[in-house]
Amino acid sequence: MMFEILFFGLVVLPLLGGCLAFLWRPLAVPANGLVVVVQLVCGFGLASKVMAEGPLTYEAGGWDAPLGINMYADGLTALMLVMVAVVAAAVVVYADGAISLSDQTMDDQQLFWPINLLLLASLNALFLSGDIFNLYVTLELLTLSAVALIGLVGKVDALAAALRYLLIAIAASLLYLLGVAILYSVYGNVDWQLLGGEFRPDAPSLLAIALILSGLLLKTAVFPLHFWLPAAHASAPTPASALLSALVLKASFFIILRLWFSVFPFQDLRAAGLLLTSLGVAAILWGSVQAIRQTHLKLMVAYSTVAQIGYLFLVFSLAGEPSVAFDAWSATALFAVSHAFAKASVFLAAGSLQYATGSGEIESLAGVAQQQPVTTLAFATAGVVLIGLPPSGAFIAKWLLLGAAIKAGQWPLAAVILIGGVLAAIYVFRVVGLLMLSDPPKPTRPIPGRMQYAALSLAIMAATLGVVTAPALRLLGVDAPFGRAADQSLSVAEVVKTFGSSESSSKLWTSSATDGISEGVIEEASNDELE
Amino acid sequence: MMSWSELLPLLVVASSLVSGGLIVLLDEKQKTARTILNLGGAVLKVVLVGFLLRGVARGSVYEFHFPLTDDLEFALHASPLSLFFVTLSAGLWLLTTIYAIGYFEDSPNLDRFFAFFSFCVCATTGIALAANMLTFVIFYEILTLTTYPLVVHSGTPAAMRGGRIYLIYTIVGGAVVMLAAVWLQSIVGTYEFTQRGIMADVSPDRYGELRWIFALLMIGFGVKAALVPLHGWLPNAMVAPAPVSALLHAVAVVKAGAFGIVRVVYDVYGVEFCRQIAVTTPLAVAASVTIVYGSVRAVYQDNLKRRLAFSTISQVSYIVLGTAVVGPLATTGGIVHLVHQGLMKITLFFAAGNLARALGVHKVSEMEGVGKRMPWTMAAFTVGALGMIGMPPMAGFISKWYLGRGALETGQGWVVGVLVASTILNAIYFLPIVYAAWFKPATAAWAKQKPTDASEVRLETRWSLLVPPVATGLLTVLIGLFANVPFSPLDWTKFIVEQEYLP
Amino acid sequence: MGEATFRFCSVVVFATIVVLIVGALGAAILTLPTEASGLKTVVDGSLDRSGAKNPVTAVLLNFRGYDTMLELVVMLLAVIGARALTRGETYTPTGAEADDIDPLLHGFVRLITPVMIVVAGYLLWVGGHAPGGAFQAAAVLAGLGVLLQLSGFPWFRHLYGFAERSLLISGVVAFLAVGIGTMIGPRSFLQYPPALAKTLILLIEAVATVSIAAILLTLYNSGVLRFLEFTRGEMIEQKERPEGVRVEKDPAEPGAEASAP
Amino acid sequence: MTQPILYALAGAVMIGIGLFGAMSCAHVLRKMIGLNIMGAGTFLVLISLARRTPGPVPDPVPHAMVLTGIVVAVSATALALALLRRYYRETGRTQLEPAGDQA
Amino acid sequence: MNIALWMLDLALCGTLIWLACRMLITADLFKAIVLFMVFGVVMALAWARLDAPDIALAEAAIGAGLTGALFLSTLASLNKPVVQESRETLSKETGGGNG
Repeated sequence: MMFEILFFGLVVLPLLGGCLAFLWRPLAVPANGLVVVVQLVCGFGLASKVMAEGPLTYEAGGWDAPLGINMYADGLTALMLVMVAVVAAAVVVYADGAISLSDQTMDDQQLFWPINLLLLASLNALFLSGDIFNLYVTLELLTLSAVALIGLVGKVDALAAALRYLLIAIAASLLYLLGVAILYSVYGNVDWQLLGGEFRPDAPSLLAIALILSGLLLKTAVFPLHFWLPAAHASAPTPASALLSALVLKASFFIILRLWFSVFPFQDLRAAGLLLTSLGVAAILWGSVQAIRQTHLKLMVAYSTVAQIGYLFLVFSLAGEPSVAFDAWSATALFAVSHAFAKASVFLAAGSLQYATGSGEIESLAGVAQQQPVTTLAFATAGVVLIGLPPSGAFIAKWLLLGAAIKAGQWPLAAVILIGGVLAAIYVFRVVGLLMLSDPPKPTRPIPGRMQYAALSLAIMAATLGVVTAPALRLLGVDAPFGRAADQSLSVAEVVKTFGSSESSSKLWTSSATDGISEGVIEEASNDELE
Repeated sequence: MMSWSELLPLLVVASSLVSGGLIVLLDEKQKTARTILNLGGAVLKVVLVGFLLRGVARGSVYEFHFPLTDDLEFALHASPLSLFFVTLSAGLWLLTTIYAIGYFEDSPNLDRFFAFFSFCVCATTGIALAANMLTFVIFYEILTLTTYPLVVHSGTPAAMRGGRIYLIYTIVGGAVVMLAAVWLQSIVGTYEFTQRGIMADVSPDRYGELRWIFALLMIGFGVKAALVPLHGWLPNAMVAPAPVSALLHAVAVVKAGAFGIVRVVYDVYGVEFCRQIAVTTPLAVAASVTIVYGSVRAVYQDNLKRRLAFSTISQVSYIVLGTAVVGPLATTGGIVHLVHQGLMKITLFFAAGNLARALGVHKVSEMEGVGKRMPWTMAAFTVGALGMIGMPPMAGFISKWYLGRGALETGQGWVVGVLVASTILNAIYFLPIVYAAWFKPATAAWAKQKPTDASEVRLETRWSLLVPPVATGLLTVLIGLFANVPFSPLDWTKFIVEQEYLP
Repeated sequence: MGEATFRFCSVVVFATIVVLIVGALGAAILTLPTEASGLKTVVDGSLDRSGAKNPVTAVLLNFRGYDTMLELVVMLLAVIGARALTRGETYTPTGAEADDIDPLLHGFVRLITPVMIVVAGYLLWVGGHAPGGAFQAAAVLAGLGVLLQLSGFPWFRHLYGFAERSLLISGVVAFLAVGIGTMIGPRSFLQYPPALAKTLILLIEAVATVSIAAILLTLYNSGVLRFLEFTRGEMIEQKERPEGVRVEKDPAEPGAEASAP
Repeated sequence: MTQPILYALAGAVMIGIGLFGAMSCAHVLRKMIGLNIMGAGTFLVLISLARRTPGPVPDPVPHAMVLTGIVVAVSATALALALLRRYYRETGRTQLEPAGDQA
Repeated sequence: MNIALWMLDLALCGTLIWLACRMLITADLFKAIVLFMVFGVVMALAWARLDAPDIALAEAAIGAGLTGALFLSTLASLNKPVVQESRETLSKETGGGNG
């Protein structure tokens, strides 16, 4: 079956490549290149397959859950895997340039390559995993590789940040594991789909939810648990910063999203959802203000991550309103992808600018635009996406979130969404304005082309993501936890024509439909598409 | 495959996008290539718009739809109103491009400038052709972003400050518009701009919300349209070079705001419905205040461009006023002023730019006797100024005439008072300039030194700087004189207004 | 707010958090049913097809073998990370050490080495049907390695570079190889054919044992650093060469790389 | 109150102690000790709850999980200690400062 | 189940908790680490009491043995004096901290 090949390309090959890259240095760069390409193919392959055939499952070890470990891929998983593949491709190209700038003879920077591959493997494994204990292992794998990447620099602040991050992450993983232990001792299995089937909101289960959430929130660095993030992401080597902000945070958030809506009885947890959302709101405001106050470029970008993560948490109170649940949920996933592209690009551009000017301070960027037009353009474009301006995916996502907030009557959220955008505009254009100053055109170090264009291409992809939202949302609709307004049997264009005016009523219809029904709909829908 | 009727509107928008993209790829030194791309893009756009005009006049429909989500779609549609605006921006862009090429010559960062210049026009045409609010907002925001690099082009701290102020105003304005648009959609569902609005089947108990949304939309668009008290950015944006000012004031930004207001009143709410929920009078008052305030402030400006800026603030509100004074005649006056004000104001800015560039004249007080040194420029300036005052047979007269009649027709005599007042003020801040320029002896510094550039001896300045103002000045007179020939702005406006009012 | 006050407040906060967690945990535990068999029955049901009589081994290497493989990757990552961090702290055996080994210790080591190897082998083999297995065996081997190092056997110290790295990755590679083999099978990843299950498990465990032992030993070694061998010169040289993949200049050291070439 | 429950409660207490140590101790080495205690407590809870089987033989799956967990814990500890050593070598410190961002 | 085993279980749990506390309280890190290794051994007993011999073995070998050894060697290296150059970097660390 085809899933085998995808699993091979997404998990087995990166692991193998990582081992070989560690074993024999000449293999390092080729292995990375190969894996990145294969990842792209497999990522999009999986997406198309899921879109065509609905959710896929795969028994690693050939034993079905609960005994064995199930792999599971639905629309959300596929989208996340595509996100990983694209960002990773750009980062690898950039890293090749970045490493070429520094002394080749030292092996510790060459160690970036194997660690990078293992990180990618753990990301893919995490997104594919259908087993909450396996998720624990992949989370640990992810943490250790992230820490190793930060530590690579050997700079003092990087070491301190990495150490702090590792300590936090270990504690977080243990909290998560404790939650898993309780769930296992209650339900006797660790497959999240089985758990979702039989979940009861009794005392132990609720405690397990609390523990799992607190662990994952620590790793996702949502306010006020973000204190470890800025130093870690800012002091890491630039490619690592990009990977951490763009992908690693999304991994733990993905688990929250998955468990919350597919396992936990979120309709009974309105209060908790409200709490999560208010944390998100606080993160947006606090992170943005901090970002505006920073004087160091990469720290500013890191705080912007703190802020942007906040948007991902608005869904937890919005989804309480069935009529807007799917919009909010899919907008959140879309926002995650858009942020991944944009933030990776911003970090890469920031790293290039730091190298070019030889200083990480924002003031030192005055007038760099003349010497570094491409990098400046990349930074500005990606920054615009962070603000959430069109035609980026973030814009559509914000539009959907805003609509959901208004329809759900949650006006404070609507306000925060807009204010966050304005604050982002302030900290982004503070830098862009400096870059475009005409005086004095000071000399900068040349940046290798592949570094410049890796950042730029990511930025452009982020900026034009809005164009492909229709297929992305259709992909997300595959086995989504919520029914979808217009099901896939109609082409979206037709949907706009037919359901367009009366979409609210059609929403109500599907919100009453159970997953089973909507899944059935999807099945036949996909058949229609095949024909 | 896409049919021609789908493709054409897309091409009109994309043409300048493509030329801009290509310019980005150019090297700073490839001057000729850049010039060719600029003019080529501009001319191509004019030609495409020509096709569009002919087609629409023959009654064929041009639409482009691209779904973004289940109930959001990116849609372009060539309605008479949008064509009105498209034609204006396409035509004036061509002239402004010629002017800008001559204006900048060999100054640095021209790739960046002309690229964003093109993107800016792309956004403007997008705004004009947008068929629904989402599309409109998309291009509205893009316009904000693409004009920023133009405003800060010189890169001086002053320019940066102006740019920052501009950005904060417009970003906040954009956010307000977005909020209103989404809110509106949550009430009426997915919709397209349609004549006489889409509010037919909205239950009366939501009228309250609709009023709020209307207010938000007016605030959001009012920022770009520089309605008092949201005008703060416009005088500060004067630091931008003359072609940019021309673009901001006549073609793109301010017009986009005004056009947005027109769109909302006529094609979203419907003018009748607006009167029904009683939102027109407040708008009319706001517009009147802006007209008078802008004129008063203009009187006290010695810096020529700042004076023009405040005059813009007041003049653009004529459009809003015409919209708010419900009635076919007033509407005609308002919409036609979209074009008239554009022509007259761009003439004035071209002239001001020439003065600054050739003689270093920036202040009104330095303009004494300048008419003898630069007769052509000053002739154009004079025409523009007189037009602004509303002196027949200039274009401005037509606008004010229809506005006044419209006001009387609907029994809102106070509007006429506003018009008269502003006309007097216009005369106060324009006529002295004209008089001094022609009839006073030259005293300022420029009078001492002799012209150096060969072209400035033959002509008063190089032709590329001379042709645009003369052309626009000429047009100002012509459309005033021949207001009633077919396809004149007035004629076209009447065509639009008929569809809006007659059952 | 003074340092002391801050410290006190934080301690109070931590204490409350902890008490809450422990209390809730205790309460939850007490509400759990006192009898639950989890997946025991399921495991017993398919134990005979797993190729291992010891249920733990069956779960570890067959039912949830994928987890175990990832776990080996975790160890490998720890080693690579430690390797990256202990840069420059090369573990150079000096001839002197090799000489001044305490003869008694020397003899003891000679005596104990074969015994420990045998023990390790036994643990590995017995894992199939009784308590024991790769990890335990590997731990014993690693202990032996530590012992050998302490007793300064020069020949052991020379195990570096390619050979060592291949030892480190061998466990993961063995897992992957078997997995790929079964995929070509064509079966699912790490889905052993029942007939071969026992053999494959033993094979993986054998390789894993050596690999894990090497990993544990390296982890231990990355701890035993000779700081005093770290001369001034090396330190200066350390500071000056560009570090890691970083492309930016350390903001805290002004002027060092600021000037462009 | 059965034997497994007793051990589970002990595990809960150990988790608390370890977490408290990890949060309140300044010296990184002691933080790590705390985290290891916390881990041991977690494993103890898992295993003791797995002992609630009727027969003499406990549920093997948690045992496998805990074996995995132990190895993961060792790996993480090793990496953390390596970081600590390098950090100490660069700064001569054994604590994470400033107190503003406590780990 | 008979009382003696109960006593044993209670004793084991008590010892574990006591050791855990001592580890975090004792001023002397070396002592703390030794206690940690003892703790590992006691844990092994507890595992045995819970019919988890595999884990008992692993804990004794890895948990107590290796982790303890790692702690000890780290402590040893932390007690070694740092070369002068790197002491100067002490000021650096605050520089990179988050604002």
